Amino acid sequence: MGWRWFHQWGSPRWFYERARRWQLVCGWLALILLTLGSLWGLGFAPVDYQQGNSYRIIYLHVPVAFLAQALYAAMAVCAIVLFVWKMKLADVAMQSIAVAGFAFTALSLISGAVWGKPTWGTYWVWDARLTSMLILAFLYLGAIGLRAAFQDPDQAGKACGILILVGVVNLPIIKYSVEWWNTLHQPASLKLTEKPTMPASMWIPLLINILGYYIAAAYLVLGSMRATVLERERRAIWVRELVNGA
Amino acid sequence: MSIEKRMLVRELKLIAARPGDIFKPMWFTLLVISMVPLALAPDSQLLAEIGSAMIWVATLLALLLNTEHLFQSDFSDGVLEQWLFLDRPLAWLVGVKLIAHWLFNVLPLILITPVAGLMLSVSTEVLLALFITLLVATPALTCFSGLGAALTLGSSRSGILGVLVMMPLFVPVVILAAGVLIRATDGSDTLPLLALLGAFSVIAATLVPVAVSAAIRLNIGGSN
Amino acid sequence: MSIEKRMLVRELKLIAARPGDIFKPMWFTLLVISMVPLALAPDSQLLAEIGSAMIWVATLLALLLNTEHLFQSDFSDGVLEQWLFLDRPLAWLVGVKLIAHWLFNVLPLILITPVAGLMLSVSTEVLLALFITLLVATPALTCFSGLGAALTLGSSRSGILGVLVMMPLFVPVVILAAGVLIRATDGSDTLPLLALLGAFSVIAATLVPVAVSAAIRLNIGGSN
Amino acid sequence: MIFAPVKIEISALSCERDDRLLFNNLSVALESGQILRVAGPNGAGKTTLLRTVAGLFGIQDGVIQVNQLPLQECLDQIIYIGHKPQVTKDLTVLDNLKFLTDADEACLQKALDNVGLKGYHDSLVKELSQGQGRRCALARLWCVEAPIWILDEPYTALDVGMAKTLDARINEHVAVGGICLFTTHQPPQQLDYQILELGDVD
Amino acid sequence: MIFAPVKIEISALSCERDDRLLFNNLSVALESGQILRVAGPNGAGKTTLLRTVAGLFGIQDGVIQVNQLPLQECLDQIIYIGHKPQVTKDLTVLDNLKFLTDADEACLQKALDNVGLKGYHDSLVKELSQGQGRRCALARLWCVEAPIWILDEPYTALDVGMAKTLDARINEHVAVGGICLFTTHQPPQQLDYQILELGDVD
Ligand code: HEM
Ligand SMILES: Nc1ncnc2c1ncn2[C@@H]1O[C@H](COP(=O)(O)OP(=O)(O)OP(=O)(O)O)[C@@H](O)[C@H]1O
Ligand SMILES: Nc1ncnc2c1ncn2[C@@H]1O[C@H](COP(=O)(O)OP(=O)(O)OP(=O)(O)O)[C@@H](O)[C@H]1O
Ligand SMILES: [Mg+2]
Ligand SMILES: [Mg+2]
Repeated sequence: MGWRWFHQWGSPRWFYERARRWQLVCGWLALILLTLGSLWGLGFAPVDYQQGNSYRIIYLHVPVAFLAQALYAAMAVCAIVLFVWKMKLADVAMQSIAVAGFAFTALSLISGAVWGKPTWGTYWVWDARLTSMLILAFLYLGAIGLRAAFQDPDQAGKACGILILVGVVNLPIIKYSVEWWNTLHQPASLKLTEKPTMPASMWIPLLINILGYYIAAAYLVLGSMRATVLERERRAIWVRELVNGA
Repeated sequence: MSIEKRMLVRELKLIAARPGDIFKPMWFTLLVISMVPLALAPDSQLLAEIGSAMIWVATLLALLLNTEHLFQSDFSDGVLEQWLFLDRPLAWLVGVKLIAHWLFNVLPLILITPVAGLMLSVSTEVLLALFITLLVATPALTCFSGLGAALTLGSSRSGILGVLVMMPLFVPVVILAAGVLIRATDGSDTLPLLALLGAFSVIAATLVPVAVSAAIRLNIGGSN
Repeated sequence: MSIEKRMLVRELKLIAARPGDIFKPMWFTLLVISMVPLALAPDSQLLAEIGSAMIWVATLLALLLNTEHLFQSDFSDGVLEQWLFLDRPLAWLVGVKLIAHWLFNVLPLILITPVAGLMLSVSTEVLLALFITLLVATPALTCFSGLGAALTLGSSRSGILGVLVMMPLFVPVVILAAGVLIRATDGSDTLPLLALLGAFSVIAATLVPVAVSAAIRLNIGGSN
Repeated sequence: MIFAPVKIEISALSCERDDRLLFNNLSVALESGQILRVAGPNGAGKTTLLRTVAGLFGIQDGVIQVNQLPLQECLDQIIYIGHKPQVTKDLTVLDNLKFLTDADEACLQKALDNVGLKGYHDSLVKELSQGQGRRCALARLWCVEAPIWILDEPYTALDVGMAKTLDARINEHVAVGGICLFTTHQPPQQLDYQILELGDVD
Repeated sequence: MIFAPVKIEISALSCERDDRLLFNNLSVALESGQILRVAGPNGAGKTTLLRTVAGLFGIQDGVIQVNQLPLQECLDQIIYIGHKPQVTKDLTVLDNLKFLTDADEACLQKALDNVGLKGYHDSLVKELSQGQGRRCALARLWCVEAPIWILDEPYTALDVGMAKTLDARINEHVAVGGICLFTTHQPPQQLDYQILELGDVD
C-alpha cells in the first residue's frame, strides 16, 4: 500500500518510465497556460497609470521570482529525503532543481534589473528583496559548484545535501535579517488573505502565468532528471536495453 | 592525557613549530586595511565612516582564508582518518578542533582590531563595540567556514570553493554586526543585537560540528 | 608540439577538467562586493563614493587568493621538478605559466568588473577607467603574487615572508591605480598614470620570472 | 598481555568502482591468531578491501561483523596503516606518536627505539627519509594496543632489517591473540599467513 | 635507436644533512651500458645522492660531470623519477604523459599499453590505485628518450608482473647505450648491476 508506492519512487527505472508521461502532460499544460497568460498580460491587460507599459515585465518577473524561492524549498525537501530514506532519486532531483533554481533566480534578477532602470532609474539597489535574491543565487551556485567538485555522484549528492540542509536552516534567518537591514522593494501585491489592489484584468493573467511557470518548471526538472537518471544508471541492464533498442 | 587534551597540545605544538603562522592572518588584515585608504582618496571623514565596516570585512576574509584549509593537510597526510579509530564521536573531536582553531588562530585576529581601528581613525566606543561583536560572532563564522573546508576536502584543486560555498551563510552575522556598529555610532543600545549574535554562535557551535563530521566521513570514503 | 604550447594546453585541460574553476574568482569578487554594502548602512551615495575602490580591493584579493597556490600542487606532486629537465630555461617556462595564469584565471576576473560596478552604482567613465587600470596593472600583480607563491612553496615557515615580500610591491600599483580612478572621477587626463602602470607591468613581467625561477630552484633543493 | 578472542566475519561483500567489479560475493572469517594476506595485481582492489574492513570505505553490498557486532561500533579495536604518510610533517617524531596514544613517555621511547628511530625523537618528520617516515608511522604498532591490525603495504620503503623487525612484531601480535590483515607485493619471508587472492580486474 | 656514448663522473662528492655525514669523498664513474644500484639502510642518503646527480640537490662538495661538462648543462639528458607521484591527479593518464614529451599519440598509447594501463587512458590519475599511479609515472621510460635514467625506488607499489616488465625495459635501455642509476630495497632478479653501498649513518 502506502509503502509500496513510496518504494517505487526509489526505483530509477520506474521513475524513468512514468516521468515521460508526466513530462508530456506538464509540457502541454505549461505551453497552453503560458501562451494564454502572456498574450493576455502583454496584449490585453490595461496599461498601468504610473508605469505605463513597462510594468508588463511583471508577467515574467513575479512568477520567476516566486519559483526561485519555491525551488530552494523543494531542494531542501529532497535533501531530507536523501538522508532519511537514502533514496537516490532524491539526489537526482536535487541536482536538477539546483540548476533550474539558479536559472530562475538569474532570470528574476535580470528581469528585475531591467524593470528597475525605467522605474527606479538604476539597475540595482541594495534593497532587502533584491539582496536576499542575490544571496539565494549564491546559495544555488554553491550547490552547483560543490557538486561539480566531486567525481563520484553519490559523494557529490551527500555533500550537496549537507550544504543545502545547513542553508535551509539559515535561509529564513538570512531573509529576515536582510529585511530588517533594509526594505525598499514593493510590498507583496498578491496575498492569499487580502483582495489584490490591481484590477482583475491585470492579476488574472498574472495568476495564470504563475501557474504556467510552475508547471513549466516541473517540465524542465522532470526532463533533466530523466537525463540524469539515464546517465547515472548507464550501466544498468534496462538502460543498455533501452539504448540498444532505440 | 585525554584525547581532547592531546588535541589541544598538538595544535599548540604545530603553532610552536611555525610561530609565523599566528601572525599571517593579522598581516593579512592589516594589508587589506592599508589598501583601502590607498585605493580611496585619503579623505579621513569618509574613512572614519566606513572604517569599522572595513575592519569587519577584512577580519571576515582573514578568518575565512585562515580556516579554508583547516583539515586539508591532516586529510592528505592520512591523519584525519585516524580520528575515526579513536573512542570518541567524530563530531566531538571536530568540535574540539574548532575550539582550538578559534582559540589559537581566530582570537589573535581579533586582538589586532584596535591597531586597525587606529589606522582608520575609528572612534573608541565604536572600536569597543567592534571588538565585542567580533568576539561574539566569530565562533559562528569559524564553524561555517570549517564546514566549507570539510565539504571540499576531497577535491584537490577546489581552491577557494569552500569559501564561496559558505559565504552566503555569513550574511545574517554580517548584518547583525553592522547593526551593532551603527547603533554604537549612534550611542544607542547594542545589547539586544549582541545577544542575537551570541545565540547564533551558540547554535552554530552545537549543530555545525555534526555537519562537519558528516562531510569529513564523506570525503574519507572517497579517498584511497 | 613545443613545450610552450603543451603548457598552455595542459593549463586549458586542467580548466576543462573543472570548468567551474574559471568562474570562481569572479564569484569571489561578487561575493566580497556584496558583503561590503551589507556591512555598511546601504547608503547608495556612500557606496558610489567608495565603489570603485572596493572593486579594486576585491579584485586584488581574488587575484592574490587565486595565485597563492599557483605552483603548490605541481610542487608537491613532483611535477615542478620535472621542468628542470626540459630543454628551456626555467625562467622562460615560469613566464609561460604566468601568462597562462593571467589569461585563464585573471582575465575572467577583470571581465566581471562592469557588473560589480553597476551594483555599486559606479559611473560609466569611472568604470571604464577601472577596467583599463585593471587590465594594465594585473600583469604586475600576477607576477608579484606568483613570486610570493614560489617563495612559500617549500617550508611553511617562509609563509610570512611571502606576504611581506609581496606587500610593499603591491603598494605602488595600488597608489597609481587609485590616482587613475581619482582623475577619472575628476575628468582629468589619466593617460600618464596609465602609461606608468603599464611600464611597471612590463618591467615586472620581464624581471619577476627570473626571481620566481630562482625561488623554485631553492625550494626544490630543500625537498626530498 | 593477551587479547580477548576476536572474530571478523566478512559475508557476501561486493564492490564496484568506476564500472569495474573489484570483488564479488566475498566471504572470509578471521579469528584471533590468524594472518591474512590479500594478494593480487595492481588495481585488483586490495586497498579498497582493506579500507572497507577498516570502516573507511562504505560497504556497497554485504556485511562485516566484528565479534557479532556491526563494524562501525568496533572501530576502536582497529589499527589501520594505509599508504598515506599518517604522520604530520611539521611535528617531531615523538609528538606525532604522542597524539594517537596516551601511552607514557617511556613506552613511546621504546617504540621509537624498536623502529630504529633512536636518535630522531626530536627531528621533524619532514626531515626524515622516506623509509624513516614509514618507520615513524609504524611505531604505533609498538605502543597502541588494539587486536585488529590492518596494514596496507607496510613494507614499502623499509630496508631489509626493518622488514624483519616488522615480521617479528606481527608474529608477536598474533601470538597474543591479535589478527593481522595486510597486503604487499613482496611476500615476507618470516610470516605464516593465509592468502586471499583478488583477481585481475579487466 | 642507439645513444651516443655517455659518461657520468662523480668525484670527491660529500654531503652532510642535519649534522649527519651521509657520504664522504665519494667517487664513481658510470658509462654507457652500466647499471648502478645505490644500496643502504633507510636514511643512508640514497635519495640525496640520486637527487644530487639529477641536479635537484645542490652539490655541497665535489664535482659531477656528464661527458666532461658540468651537470647543470646536461639536465635534458636525464630522466628522474623520484618517490613523489610525478603526475597530476586531476588530469587523465594520457594528458599527464603528453605534457612531458612531444612524442606522437601512437607512441604514447604504446607506452601506456606497455605499463598495463590499456583501458585507463582517459581515467583521471586520482582514480587509479597506488600501483597504477606509479605505472603512469613510469610510462615516461617508454616514450621519452634520454640516455641517463635516475630512478628512486621505482619498484615501489608495483606488482610482480610489472616489476619484471620494468627490469626488461631497463635492460633494453642499457643495451642501446643508456645508463641507469637506481635504488631499491627489494633486489630485482633480472638485472645485472653494480652496487654502491652507502653506510649506516649513526
Ligand atoms: C533585480 C531586481 C529585482 C529583484 C531581485 C526582485 C525580486 C523579487 C522577488 C523575490 C519577488 C517575489 C516576492 C515574494 O516572494 O513575495 C518580487 C516580486 C515583485 N517585484 Fe521584484 N525584484 C526586482 C526588481 C523589481 C522592480 C524594479 C520592480 C518594479 C518597480 C519590481 C516589482 C515587483 C512586484 C510588483 C512584485 C510582486 C510583489 C508580490 O506580489 O509579492 N521588482 N521581486
Ligand atoms: N628535507 C630534509 N631536511 C633535513 N634532513 C633531511 C631531509 N631529508 C632527509 N634528510 C636526512 O638525510 C638523510 C638521508 O635521507 P635520504 O632520503 O637520502 O635517505 P635514503 O637513503 O633515501 O633513505 P630511504 O631508504 O629511507 O629512502 C636522513 O638521515 C634524513 O634524516
Ligand atoms: N578514488 C577512486 N575513484 C575511483 N576509482 C578508484 C579510486 N581509487 C581506486 N579506484 C579503482 O579501484 C580499483 C582498485 O583500487 P585499489 O586501490 O583498491 O587497488 P589495489 O589492489 O590496492 O592496487 P595496488 O596494488 O596498485 O595498490 C582500481 O581499478 C582503481 O582504478
Ligand atoms: Mg593498494
Ligand atoms: Mg629514499
